[in-house]
Amino acid sequence: TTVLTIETSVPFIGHRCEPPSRNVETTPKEVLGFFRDMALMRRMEIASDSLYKSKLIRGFCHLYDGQEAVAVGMEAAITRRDCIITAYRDHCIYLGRGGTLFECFSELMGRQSGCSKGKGGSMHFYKKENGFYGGHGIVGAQIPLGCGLAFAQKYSKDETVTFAMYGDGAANQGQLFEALNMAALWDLPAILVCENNHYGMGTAEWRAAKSPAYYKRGDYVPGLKVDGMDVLAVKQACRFAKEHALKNGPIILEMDTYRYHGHSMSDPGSTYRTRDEISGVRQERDAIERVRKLILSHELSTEAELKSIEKEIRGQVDDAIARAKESPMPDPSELFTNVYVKGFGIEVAGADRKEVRGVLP
Amino acid sequence: TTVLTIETSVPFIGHRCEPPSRNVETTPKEVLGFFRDMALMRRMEIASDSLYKSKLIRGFCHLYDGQEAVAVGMEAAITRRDCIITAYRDHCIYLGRGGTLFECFSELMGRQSGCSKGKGGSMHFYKKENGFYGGHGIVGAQIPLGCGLAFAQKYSKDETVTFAMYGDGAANQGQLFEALNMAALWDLPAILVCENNHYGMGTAEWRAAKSPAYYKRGDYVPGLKVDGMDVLAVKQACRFAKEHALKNGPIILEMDTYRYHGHSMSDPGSTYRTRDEISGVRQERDAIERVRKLILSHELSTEAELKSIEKEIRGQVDDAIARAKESPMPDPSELFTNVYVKGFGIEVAGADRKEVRGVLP
Amino acid sequence: KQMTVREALNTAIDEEMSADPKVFLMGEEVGEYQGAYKISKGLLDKYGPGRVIDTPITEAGFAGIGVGAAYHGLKPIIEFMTFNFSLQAIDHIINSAAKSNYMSAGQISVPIVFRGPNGAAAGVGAQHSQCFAAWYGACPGLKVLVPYSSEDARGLLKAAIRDPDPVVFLENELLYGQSFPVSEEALDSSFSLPIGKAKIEREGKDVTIVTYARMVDYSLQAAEILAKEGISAEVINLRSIRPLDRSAINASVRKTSRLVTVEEGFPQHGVGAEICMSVIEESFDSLDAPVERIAGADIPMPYAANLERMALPQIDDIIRAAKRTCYRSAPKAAAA
Amino acid sequence: KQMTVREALNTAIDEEMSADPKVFLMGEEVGEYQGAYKISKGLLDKYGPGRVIDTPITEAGFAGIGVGAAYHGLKPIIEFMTFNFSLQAIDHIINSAAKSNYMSAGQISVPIVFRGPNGAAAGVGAQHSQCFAAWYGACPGLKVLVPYSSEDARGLLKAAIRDPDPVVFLENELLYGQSFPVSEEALDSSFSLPIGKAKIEREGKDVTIVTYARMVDYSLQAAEILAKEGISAEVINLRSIRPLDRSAINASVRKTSRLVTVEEGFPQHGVGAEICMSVIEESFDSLDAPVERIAGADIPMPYAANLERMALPQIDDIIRAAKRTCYRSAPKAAAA
Ligand SMILES: Cc1ncc(C[n+]2csc(CCOP(=O)(O)OP(=O)(O)O)c2C)c(N)n1
Ligand SMILES: Cc1ncc(C[n+]2csc(CCOP(=O)(O)OP(=O)(O)O)c2C)c(N)n1
Ligand SMILES: [Mg+2]
Ligand SMILES: [Mg+2]
Repeated sequence: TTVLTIETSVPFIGHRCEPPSRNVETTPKEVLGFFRDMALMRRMEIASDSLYKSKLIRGFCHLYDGQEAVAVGMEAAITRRDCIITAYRDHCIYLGRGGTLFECFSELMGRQSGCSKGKGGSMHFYKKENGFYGGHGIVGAQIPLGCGLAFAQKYSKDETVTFAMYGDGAANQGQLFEALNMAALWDLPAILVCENNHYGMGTAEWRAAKSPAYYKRGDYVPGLKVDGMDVLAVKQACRFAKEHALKNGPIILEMDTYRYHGHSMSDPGSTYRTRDEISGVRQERDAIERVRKLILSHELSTEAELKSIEKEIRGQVDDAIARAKESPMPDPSELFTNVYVKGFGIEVAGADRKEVRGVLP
Repeated sequence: TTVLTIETSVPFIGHRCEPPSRNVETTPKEVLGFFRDMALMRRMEIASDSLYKSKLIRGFCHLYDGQEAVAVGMEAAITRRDCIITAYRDHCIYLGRGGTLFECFSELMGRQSGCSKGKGGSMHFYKKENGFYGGHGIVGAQIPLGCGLAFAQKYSKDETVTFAMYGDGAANQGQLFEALNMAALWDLPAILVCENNHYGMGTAEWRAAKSPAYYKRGDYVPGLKVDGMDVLAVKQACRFAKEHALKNGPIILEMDTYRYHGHSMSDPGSTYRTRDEISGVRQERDAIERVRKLILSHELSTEAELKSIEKEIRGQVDDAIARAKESPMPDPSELFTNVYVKGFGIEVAGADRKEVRGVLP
Repeated sequence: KQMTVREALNTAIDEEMSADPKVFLMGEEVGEYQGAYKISKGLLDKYGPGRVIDTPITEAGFAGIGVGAAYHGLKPIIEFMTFNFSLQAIDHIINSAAKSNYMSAGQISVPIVFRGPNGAAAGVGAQHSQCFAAWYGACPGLKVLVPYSSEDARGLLKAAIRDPDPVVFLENELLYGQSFPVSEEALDSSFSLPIGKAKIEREGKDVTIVTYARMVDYSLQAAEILAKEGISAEVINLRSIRPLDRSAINASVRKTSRLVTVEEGFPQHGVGAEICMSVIEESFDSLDAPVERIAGADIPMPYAANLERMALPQIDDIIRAAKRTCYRSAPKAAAA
Repeated sequence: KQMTVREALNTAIDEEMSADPKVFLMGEEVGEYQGAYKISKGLLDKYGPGRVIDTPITEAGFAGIGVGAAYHGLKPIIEFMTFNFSLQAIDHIINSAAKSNYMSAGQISVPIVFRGPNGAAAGVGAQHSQCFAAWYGACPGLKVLVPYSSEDARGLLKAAIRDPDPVVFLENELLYGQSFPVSEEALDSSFSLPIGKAKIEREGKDVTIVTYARMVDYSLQAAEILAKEGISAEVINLRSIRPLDRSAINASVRKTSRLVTVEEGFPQHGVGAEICMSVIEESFDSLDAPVERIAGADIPMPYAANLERMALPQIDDIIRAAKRTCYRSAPKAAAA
């Protein structure tokens, strides 16, 4: 097959490491796949927005639209034996790891057919068989957890790595520095991926961090700053990081990215940033549009074909939603399953222990 | 009075700051005071060792001998409106802040006349009226607490600073990085004093830290490496740091020092380091011997006079111990005092609430 | 006059900040964002960034800074976006705040308030739904308050801010938007409620229901229905978990001879268990029926709406338990 | 054969590490220093630094790393130098370990053991003396074990390491050096004890004393003295706080009709309160006297020896409470 060499939007910036080349090798098939994957994620998140507004999704719901290139570029560089762990903004990571739209929407709507059988909700998606370890609601907690996955990989001599993803807000958490120190002491194959979308909830990065150069925040640990809106740059960086991590231990990747939606569904997302800023990013840096332009300028496909892919995607999403809506809520007996792997047949109580009791499996 | 200018043992090393001059101004009176203060601390700790061995002190007991120059040099640069907070190795900091031998030994032996009325114990000395805020048992916790004192000083426009002291082991704690980020964002007058005695319990610094250059660990925050066995260097560094902090916010001082005793009384202190290493430091870097030499070489006093000071100190220590031993244990009624400032007259229970009950004041 | 719990909290903070320059508010999104749940709306504008302080997402750090500031004599109000995140900072609440006055024999008092929403909201899953009333309530040195109504919220928060000791102030997200009538007295800026005193929300003679926070609402609704069936339930709103108003609880049980406890938190070692113990200790002979406990199910909170409902006490559960104490049973179809 | 609790713990870890290469030990000073309390003596030599891992003093970090490793299928034993320091890491124990299997509907199991000394030692003051049995015992998803004797220690720790769920294993520093007889069976490397089952340490018929950890020792001593005075006390060693062996407790109380609970931790929302509640729920009619609770005093732990003694349950307290349940009172001179 044809090999294309594409230059990244901007150069990588290295901290204590020699950055990889700006010229990224790819193929037409890969580029078209990127388009499809990112468009699917975008559509899924937009649809989730509607489902939330029609009250079919409850509680917290954090959408990923704008950041798709990170999830997709990362997958392109690694295998499913490598691990990924992230925070609550996890729908698209799940999809990238091979999750289905149906399981995703089912989970969002709290159905038995959801990827966590409706017990997890928006923030708690997992796909362990493909190396996706969630879906965590406590800001920063996934970073040591990710280093623990990397610890296990090294312990088991797997020659695989873990990508632990976190936001710019999370980047100030003390447990990051604790885990990083140990990862560095023990040469764990851990890649810390800071998705810098420039806001932690309503707080701009510079208001939360004295030094918002997150790729440097490992101090004695190498780092790389990456245009997170350029899927090829992400792929290149992740491949580089994986190699580095297997040889030398941890590295930080700062992905410069942007979320189009508010922080979660309760945040209009427009009080702490201007509409101009948002539309500026959409116009100049959007990850999908970048790939669309690349496809068209290299004549890998036509405008019409891309439109039809997008249409097909809309159909897939609509179909998955329809099926998910039809799916039943979890059976009440699920209330008491999975509290333990091994429940010793012990009785467990509901709100009124004299009425609702289960026996732990 | 005569002003002496003495050169520090080694140059300061700065991180993101221009280090102060090696030439430290002092006076004969100050130098003699240093000798007396450090010798008193040393003697007190040696006596505590004996009291522990004769079971008059219980539980944990962490001695400071070897590190006296840090406590004494720091006091020489600051006032009692500046605040100090430290960990559990706190006896000598307390003494430096104007605490008495009698209250110290009383506390160690759990007597009513102790500085915490016998309720705190070795790790929990305080002297709030002189700006000493303890005495904390949880490694690292005193660092945000110290930044909080600095916060209050700035909030109240006090033009004073806080010295938050911690060990090389504590230097890896996440809460340090959290607090430092906020201190830097808000320009708090906080001076983080890392007493690097090269071991956290039995763990050598390089086994606990990928980067044991603690003065640099603030990354974006300035730091200074100081010979913590040279009381004049400590004084110079603390003066410099105070000025810096009032103008620019936080700074880290790494004090290169050494503890002669084991970590606490249960640690012989000789399994993870060689006896040669210990005696080498004693011979070449001891803080008291350095000052003794300085005094003799500058003829500020005579060998005999210094001996008689030491003898006098021994007397003071023995006397304080004797008086402390005579002091009563806390009155049983103290069991329930100080749980709250304002107890609303509520009843509180002892182990058997039907028998021992107190009314909270 | 009606007032939401949100307004009640907002005005309480506002008035105390205006009364005492040592009071400040610190936490995530409390300033420019006006509070994740808008409790601090308007305060940044009024008091400026020196007293309404947005922090990075570093609970251990800013809770520790708050406690240190309190050591020095300031009166911090530390907001946790929810109390689930207080787990990051719990060492400072327990070891740095609660124990300092005792360890220092009174030298280091810690006039601080830790506040924020506690317990289950709706559909937020296992990591965002835990109730910490029993945990904090176990710790000497802390005071732990659990407001239900707007008057509770105003009166107890004002008391907490003025109190010289560390107070854990547990709010409930689902009550923020709820409106309650407030008296003239409660609107006065001098208003405050006594710490450690429960409130009899409804008098009754057949059974005592002891509860707190949002479950007061459910218990009152249950009492209403019970009344129609001829059972007169007394509903006690604890207001304070620590100190626990044992005398109010026991006085009521000595009157009614029957007790139901209602809480949202996990049952084991919960508030209900302590209330039961306190009644056994002091009024054993008065009890005519076993104490009945209604509590959160003994599982992590599920997301799905039907399971979530089963995991939390419902009005029916309270009614059923109350009837059991009166020896009128109404079994429910076994659900699991 | 006699064995100290220290040896029991050491051999249990040793045998499980040798049986399963996925088991590793991580914590502060567990390796070169041989453990702060020498529990891991010899293990570094035997298993090397890849499986006996010294960490920096960063509990949140290494507990999180341990949980992550367990997600991936390893079986970490995480040592806290004492459980007081688990407060730094408690979010990982609760939110990352206890809830994951449920939130993931069984995908992410967490076979991890958190262990270390818990509760009061001697003379270590308020920040180093807290008992966390009730806190951890409140949390679904965790199993919480509290060994007393060497057999307990061996059998329960081996069970904990083999268990597929997160276990909080609470040891007691003052018991480490204590020797107990151990059976042949308990010395076998296949030995383990069932999780969730209490042990009747001493049979009796007049009063049930339910307790755990070091207080089992005190309770047995109290029972001995009570026996001389004609009161036959049954002593139940809980062994497991979660699951709590409600049936063993209730069966005993139904026999004796009287109950004393003994724990070192703070009373409010404590283990004693839960035991009381569980008996009220299931055996109310069998109770002939109010349940008596002996617990740590409701104050931070004081350092001074005389105050410390008053702050902890003593044998006399247990005897007095047992006698009260038998309506033989022996009041103590009021001390405060
Ligand atoms: C420990 C903790 N504190 C606070 C929160 C509430 N919270 C959830 S997300 C969030 C902002 C995180 O921002 P960032 O890390 O930049 O990630 P992003 O949402 O931008 O992806 C906050 C404050 C939490 N979940 N956990
Ligand atoms: C959070 C926490 N973890 C562990 C301990 C146990 N501990 C007490 S002191 C200490 C070593 C600290 O070393 P360092 O910070 O270098 O201070 P030094 O003792 O050398 O003065 C440890 C591990 C503790 N007190 N707190
Ligand atoms: Mg962000
Ligand atoms: Mg040290």
